[in-house]
Amino acid sequence: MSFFKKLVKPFLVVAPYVARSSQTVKYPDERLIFSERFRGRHHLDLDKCIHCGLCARICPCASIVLVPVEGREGKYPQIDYGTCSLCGLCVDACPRGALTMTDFVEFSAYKRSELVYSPERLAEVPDIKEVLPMLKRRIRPVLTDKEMKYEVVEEL
Amino acid sequence: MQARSEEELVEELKREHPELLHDAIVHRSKRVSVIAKRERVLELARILRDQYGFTQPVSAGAVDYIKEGRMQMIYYLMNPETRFMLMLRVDLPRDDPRMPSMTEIWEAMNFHEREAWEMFGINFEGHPNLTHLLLPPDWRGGYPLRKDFRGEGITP
Amino acid sequence: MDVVTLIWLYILGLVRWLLHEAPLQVINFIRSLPTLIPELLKWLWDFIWFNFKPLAQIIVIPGLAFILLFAMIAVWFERKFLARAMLRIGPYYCGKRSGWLQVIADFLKLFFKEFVIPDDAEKVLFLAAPVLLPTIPALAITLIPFDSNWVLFDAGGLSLPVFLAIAGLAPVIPIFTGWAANNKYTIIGSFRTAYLYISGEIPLVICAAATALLAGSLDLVDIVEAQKPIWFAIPQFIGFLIFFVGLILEAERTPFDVPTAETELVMGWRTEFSGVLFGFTMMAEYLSFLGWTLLFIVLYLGGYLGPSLFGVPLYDHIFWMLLKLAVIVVIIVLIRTVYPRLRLDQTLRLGWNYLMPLSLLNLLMTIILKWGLII
Amino acid sequence: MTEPEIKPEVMRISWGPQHPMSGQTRILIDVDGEVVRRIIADIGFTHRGIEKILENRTFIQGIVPIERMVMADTANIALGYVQAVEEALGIEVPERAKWIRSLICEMGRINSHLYAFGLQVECTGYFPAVFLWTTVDREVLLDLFEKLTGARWSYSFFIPGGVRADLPEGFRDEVRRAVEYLRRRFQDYWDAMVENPLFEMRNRGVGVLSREDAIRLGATGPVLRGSGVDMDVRKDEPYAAYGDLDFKVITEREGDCFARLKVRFHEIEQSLNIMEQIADEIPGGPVRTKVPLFPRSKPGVEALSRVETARGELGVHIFTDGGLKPYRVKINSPTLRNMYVFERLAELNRVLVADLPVILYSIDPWYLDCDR
Repeated sequence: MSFFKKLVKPFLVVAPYVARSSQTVKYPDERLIFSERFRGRHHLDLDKCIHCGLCARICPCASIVLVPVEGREGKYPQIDYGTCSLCGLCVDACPRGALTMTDFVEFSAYKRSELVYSPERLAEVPDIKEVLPMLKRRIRPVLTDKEMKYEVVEEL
Repeated sequence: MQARSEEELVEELKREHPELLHDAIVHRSKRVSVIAKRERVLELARILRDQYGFTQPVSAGAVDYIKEGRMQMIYYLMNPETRFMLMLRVDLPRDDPRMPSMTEIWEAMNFHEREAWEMFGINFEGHPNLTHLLLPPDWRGGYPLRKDFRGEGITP
Repeated sequence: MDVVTLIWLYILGLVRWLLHEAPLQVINFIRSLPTLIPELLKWLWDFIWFNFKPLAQIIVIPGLAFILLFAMIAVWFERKFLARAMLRIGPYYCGKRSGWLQVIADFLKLFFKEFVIPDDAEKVLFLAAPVLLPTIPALAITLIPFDSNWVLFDAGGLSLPVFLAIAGLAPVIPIFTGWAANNKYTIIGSFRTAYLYISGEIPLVICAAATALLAGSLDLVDIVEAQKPIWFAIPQFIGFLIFFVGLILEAERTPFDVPTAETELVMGWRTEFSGVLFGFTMMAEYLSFLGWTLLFIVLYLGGYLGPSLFGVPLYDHIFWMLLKLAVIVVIIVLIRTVYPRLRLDQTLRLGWNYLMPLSLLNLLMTIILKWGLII
Repeated sequence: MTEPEIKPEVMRISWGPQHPMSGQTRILIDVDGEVVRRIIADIGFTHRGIEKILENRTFIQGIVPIERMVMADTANIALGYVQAVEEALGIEVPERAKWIRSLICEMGRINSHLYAFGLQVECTGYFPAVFLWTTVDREVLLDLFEKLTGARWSYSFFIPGGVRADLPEGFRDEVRRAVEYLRRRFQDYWDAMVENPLFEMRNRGVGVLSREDAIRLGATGPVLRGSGVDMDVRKDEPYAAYGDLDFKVITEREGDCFARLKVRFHEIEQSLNIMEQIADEIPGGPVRTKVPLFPRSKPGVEALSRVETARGELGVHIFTDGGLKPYRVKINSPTLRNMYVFERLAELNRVLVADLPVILYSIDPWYLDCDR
């Protein structure tokens, strides 16, 4: 009878899954909080930058170009997110730590030229509500013993 | 007769078949390389497979030394019992890179030789179907991995 | 009087009529309108009131509304249930977070999408298939008794063989569509349909014959009435199991959906259908599933008979039929989440080596059960 | 690839890149009814010329393109390249960095094997429960990667000379909890999938590869170990911290699709044990030695590094000419070897049309790795 016992066993294993809560994050309504090392959109600190261009030379995808910024002398990095692969080598290469990475990943734009972020745009980091107007809450994954639960961290 | 250590294997090869190979070197533990003469490479390969137990073909590829005017075809072989890796190298002049195909001895070299043919232009005599492996069938001219490749032959 | 003069006279007469009588008749018609409309309405109301029951049968229960509604609910339920088994949500945004509008959106999209006919396909056969496909199971469903007097098409005491005959037609269409669509995948898919139906159909017919034997009549209503003391699932347990496996095989549900195996044959014989053609074939798949499930309920689970609680038979009503249908659909969808798909040769081996002899054994046992050991 | 001529009695089907289960490659099959007479793998659809790209990238820049070769298992691929660079440039790696490298490689192996499960289950017919479970369980590992390296898939975390950052505090017991969670999850996988009689019927005795054929045709990874050959680079030439980690090399004898699946299954258990060992006994010390951003190489040096990725043994052979960029990088990709084995399987045993995706995904091909 082991064949029939085996035949029935998958039923007993899969059936309880139907009762479990779903593991999906309902993105526009809720958004995950990533770890603090997360490599998202860059943030450029214009004061710390000493225009050495190391970030432009180390970038494997050649997506960093030094451009002048009016009101300040010297050239600052302009990042083209169309080709950038978010590897973070530029953050390591920067001697003064002017380039850091935030946890924004919303890069969608209508034209490729909009993906080229100028140094001024890199300098200020928009608030999450501007980027995601219909955002309701921020959640963080917590691993319980049976499944991956999402606990609400911050209600917007 | 399975040689115990790399040095014995190299000594034995040099003693037994000096006329088949130019040189035999030990790189590090379990890694030996043999530089064979182009005309007699088939015999050496047969000996290596039958007597020395190098029956597992790992891979094959070529290197283009443009300054010295030669190309080197490397066959990576593995002995499943002693776990030795042997690199069978054949030097070919750059002007007529011709070489007997190894597919009768190690059948799996079929793909790698086709790739070496389309990337370097090395002509393997006796290969069952020497056609393009990675490049599109209507690829016209130009061997991409040669050092003097300037991008011609890209289909419009 | 040759033809030309005849035509000429006819035209003259026509012109004279137009000039003289036509305006008169139009005026009379307009003058009589105020009395005509209420009379028309009254006739319509009498028509509906008098034969309300057949109209309800045609349109609602075994008719069009039930078929479409079942197809939609089954699709929605299956997607939600599978999603839950996969720890996700399933259709979510359409229809207030429950996704019930999603199915309607899909059907509308399919019906309004432009369909493509492969250039050297047999146009007539290719377009005929999606029309014929839903008609056969729909035709078969009309024979199912939903209540003691709720049978749409009275086949005069032979409803079981008529049902099996109509349902037996079903495999013919995929075979010629496979050839008509002029695509290598569809040809393989259609051959697979042919193998599958032959191996699946015969055990079902034998088991159905066994139940008819036990009930003593070939009419589905009598079979259901004969199940009043006890449902046929218990005396004929082997037949019950065979018919259940055969049902999944006929309706091409997951362990046996070999002809339309997406992973190997793209969509089997349905590969070339797109747009409304695909919509019809998908609906046809759910209809044949509905048809065979209803027959399974009628033959083995006592059709519209309510369960007899402590010997007191509950009032038999359509509700029991639909309840049993829901339970069976849930079980079959659960089977879909749990089992992979069998290969063609394994399915045929199951059909010929296991289902066939078992169904013959089942027939033998019914004969013994029915007439004792006369022979 | 020009198609070989078609014999009259067979029908040639192009199992093209536009097929729901074929991935980014085209497989031409000569079908006689339901039996597949001949398989011709027409690879090359995702050929990006990574070997040419690497010749124009400096040593540190080369890490990012080579990771794109196998996105499911970027850790092992990057490790192969970085070790070759360290050998060519003569760079030392501190002990703690080796242990962190082994930890990430094992997590990447589990991640890749889970992905392989999902595909192998998916191609035996729409068997949705298990495929989406693997996606959910990979989430656990991806969160660990995100905490440690900052990225979920392409970490580019290995640098010639060590790793880019140390373990965040509290990471080690998170690894222990994840290992606990995954061990319980695999009990469910075993019941729902491997013990499933229908799944076994579809996989047992299908695509059998004998031991001699596996060696002769140059199979590698779980395909080779599924046929009974216990070749594993982590044991033959221990690299990173595998020298002082104890784990078993899993082999099965039958060599059919079911054996390959079980090999991957038990390999995950071994990887989980390794992760636990590393979480308990990782030594202290620096994580990275001082290496200039644009290291210069010595002329005429060559270095071959062999790494056991989830799909098999990867060899990266770097030749240097004293410049800032490697002169030539030869990549011995595991999937190219397995694709040749897949092509010869049609002659070794009886393959039906329905078996084709099952065999193809028991080899766990990654076409980008095979096309380079």
